[in-house]
Amino acid sequence: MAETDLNKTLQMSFAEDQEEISVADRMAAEALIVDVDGFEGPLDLLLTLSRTQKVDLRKISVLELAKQYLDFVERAKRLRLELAADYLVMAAWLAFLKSRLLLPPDPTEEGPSGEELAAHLAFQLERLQAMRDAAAKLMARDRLGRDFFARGVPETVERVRKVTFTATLMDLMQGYARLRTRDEFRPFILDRESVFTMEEALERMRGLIGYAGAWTNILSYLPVGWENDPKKRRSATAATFAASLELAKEGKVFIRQSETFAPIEVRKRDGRDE
Amino acid sequence: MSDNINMSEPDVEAVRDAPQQEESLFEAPPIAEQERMCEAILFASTEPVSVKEMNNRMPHGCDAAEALVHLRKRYEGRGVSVVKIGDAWAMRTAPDLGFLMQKETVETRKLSRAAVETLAIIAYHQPVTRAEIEEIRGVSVSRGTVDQLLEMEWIRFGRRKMTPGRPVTFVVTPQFLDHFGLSSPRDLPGLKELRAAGLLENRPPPGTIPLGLNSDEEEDGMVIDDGQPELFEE
Amino acid sequence: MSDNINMSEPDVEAVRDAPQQEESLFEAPPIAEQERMCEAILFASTEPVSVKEMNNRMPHGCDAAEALVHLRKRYEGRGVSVVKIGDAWAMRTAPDLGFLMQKETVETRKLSRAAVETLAIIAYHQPVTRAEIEEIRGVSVSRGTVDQLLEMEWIRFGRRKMTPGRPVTFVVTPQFLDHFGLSSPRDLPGLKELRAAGLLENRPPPGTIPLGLNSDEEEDGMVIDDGQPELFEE
Repeated sequence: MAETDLNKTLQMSFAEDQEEISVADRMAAEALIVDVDGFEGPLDLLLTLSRTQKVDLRKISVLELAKQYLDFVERAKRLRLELAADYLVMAAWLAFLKSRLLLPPDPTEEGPSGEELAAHLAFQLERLQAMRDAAAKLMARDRLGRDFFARGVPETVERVRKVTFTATLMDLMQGYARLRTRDEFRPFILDRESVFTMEEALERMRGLIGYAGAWTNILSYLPVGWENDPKKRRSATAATFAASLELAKEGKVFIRQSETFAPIEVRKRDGRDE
Repeated sequence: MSDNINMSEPDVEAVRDAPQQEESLFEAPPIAEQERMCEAILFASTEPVSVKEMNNRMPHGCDAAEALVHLRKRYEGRGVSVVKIGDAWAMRTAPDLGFLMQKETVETRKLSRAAVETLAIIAYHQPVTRAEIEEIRGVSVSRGTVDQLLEMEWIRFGRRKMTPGRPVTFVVTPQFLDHFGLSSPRDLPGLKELRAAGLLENRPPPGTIPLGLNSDEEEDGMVIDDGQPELFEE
Repeated sequence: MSDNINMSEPDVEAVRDAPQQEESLFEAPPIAEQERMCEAILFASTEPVSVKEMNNRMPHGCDAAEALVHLRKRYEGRGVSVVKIGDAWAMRTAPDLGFLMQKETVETRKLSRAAVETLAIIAYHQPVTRAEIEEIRGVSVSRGTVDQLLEMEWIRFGRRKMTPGRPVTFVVTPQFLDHFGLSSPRDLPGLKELRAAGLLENRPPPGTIPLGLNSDEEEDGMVIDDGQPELFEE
């Protein structure tokens, strides 16, 4: 709202000042009559002002442009308008630029020359204009849903899940061993506490690891009968893990885990690792 | 892309607004063009379109019915066909290509314990009959388990046993050996090695009563508690 | 209609129909058949489909990329065309027939001038940071503008720039290309001329110029808090 007022006032003040000048100039000034969008900042204003020069943006007179801008801001200020900081910053900078362009270069002065600064401003204006033209071209293209269309009745693609099963040699051996021992052993619960020591785990792993040429979940090394009871399983898992670390330390195995809570896998170190 | 004949709206309007003009001035587009129009309409429509509606949408003088005959012919044998649904027309993918509307995702799962054990028995004892497998496992072998292994091509039927009933036997396949990195079934570690490896370490002292512990692995609960000596000793 | 070669069970069919046997068993279907398949897949989808996905869905040994070349040619000048969008392909009605489709037209939200310009800058300068967009437009980019473009899925975050603060960049999406009928960002209108004129260069200002509002790029690139409201809200 405040912005719109500002615009309107700017236009009015500008239009008033143009009263006494020629029709051609008035026409040019009308380029400044802003549409509802208003100016989008100092650069936008500069670009609009530059159009009154009716030349290629590359050949624009930055000096003239700076003068126009400063006049504009001056008029706005005369109306005791609270001009946005951006516009004032730009005004100050353009005033500085103007002085640099007008005065002979001071060799003791540091920084870029007035010409360099002016060239860059011209470049910025040209670039902004180019982007606006490009945007217009883009929006004028044939567009999906307006000029060309996609299939009206898409067919759903059914997701078919195919499950393949796999097993490792270790699974096979353990499965067989389980069968061959089953009839003969008693549940551990009867003659053992629910504690599986690391020494036991280590001894067991040492015997088994020779067969772990492929990555194998350490849980598959749990002793028979320790997999189901949560207490025993915990103890056996911890011991087996500790034993795996020990074996890794000895350089006999590699351990890996793809992410937090993912299965921990081991495989023996063998010829391919040497 | 847009170098086709431009049929932008003003023309249409003109035709619509001036129905009594000289015919030559607003001649209907050539039939090939009408065919293109029908094609685009059918493609983009969310539901089948009647000839009447097509004619309404197309420039004055068009004959959608005729254009459709050409269009339908053009799509004969293609991956898409022009079909009539009641009074209306639509385009559909060719029925024989329905299988393309599926996206397959492959998921790898661990073989069930029952399947692993069955497989192990076949590997260690081949050729082995179903009855023998059941005897070793102590539970009946479900048909699903055997079928699964057959389907995976890890086992196949061997020759029949020369015993009463001439039962079929199962043996492992080259694919099985390949998967497990074995050059022959004899490469499977023997019981002695299994024991040395600690897999059979938990032998209780002889004479204790076996408790069977197999409650967790029966797939169909048919316990054959045979208590018989094992058939296949090393 | 369904007198086409049935491809739903290639193996079975091949065995049944072809005494040439083994070899043909897993051979890829003829290219004409592959073309039909690509046609059906593209036809059935509103979204562009990547060559990779087509190959995944088609029988083993198919070469969708090759089949698509044939298919595209076949649809040249038709009411529907086969278009390439980035790495993917789609079927779209010919743009000159848009007038037939008033019924299907979807009202797109009107974009503000700021949004249109921001979109163009991202398209032509991508990957581009927020600071660079602001430098070009001379005003700060409002969060709403970027959010709107992100929500429309016309832009997305690109990788961070290897400059101090590692600001995020914006790039356009395949949806953007699809919407504007572009095969790749290289096809943007006037891109070559703009590049030749040096207008797509990131030319650093000599000394300090207050045009870019020198708003420091925030770590996540989304928040600019330079304490300055936009001067002229659209």
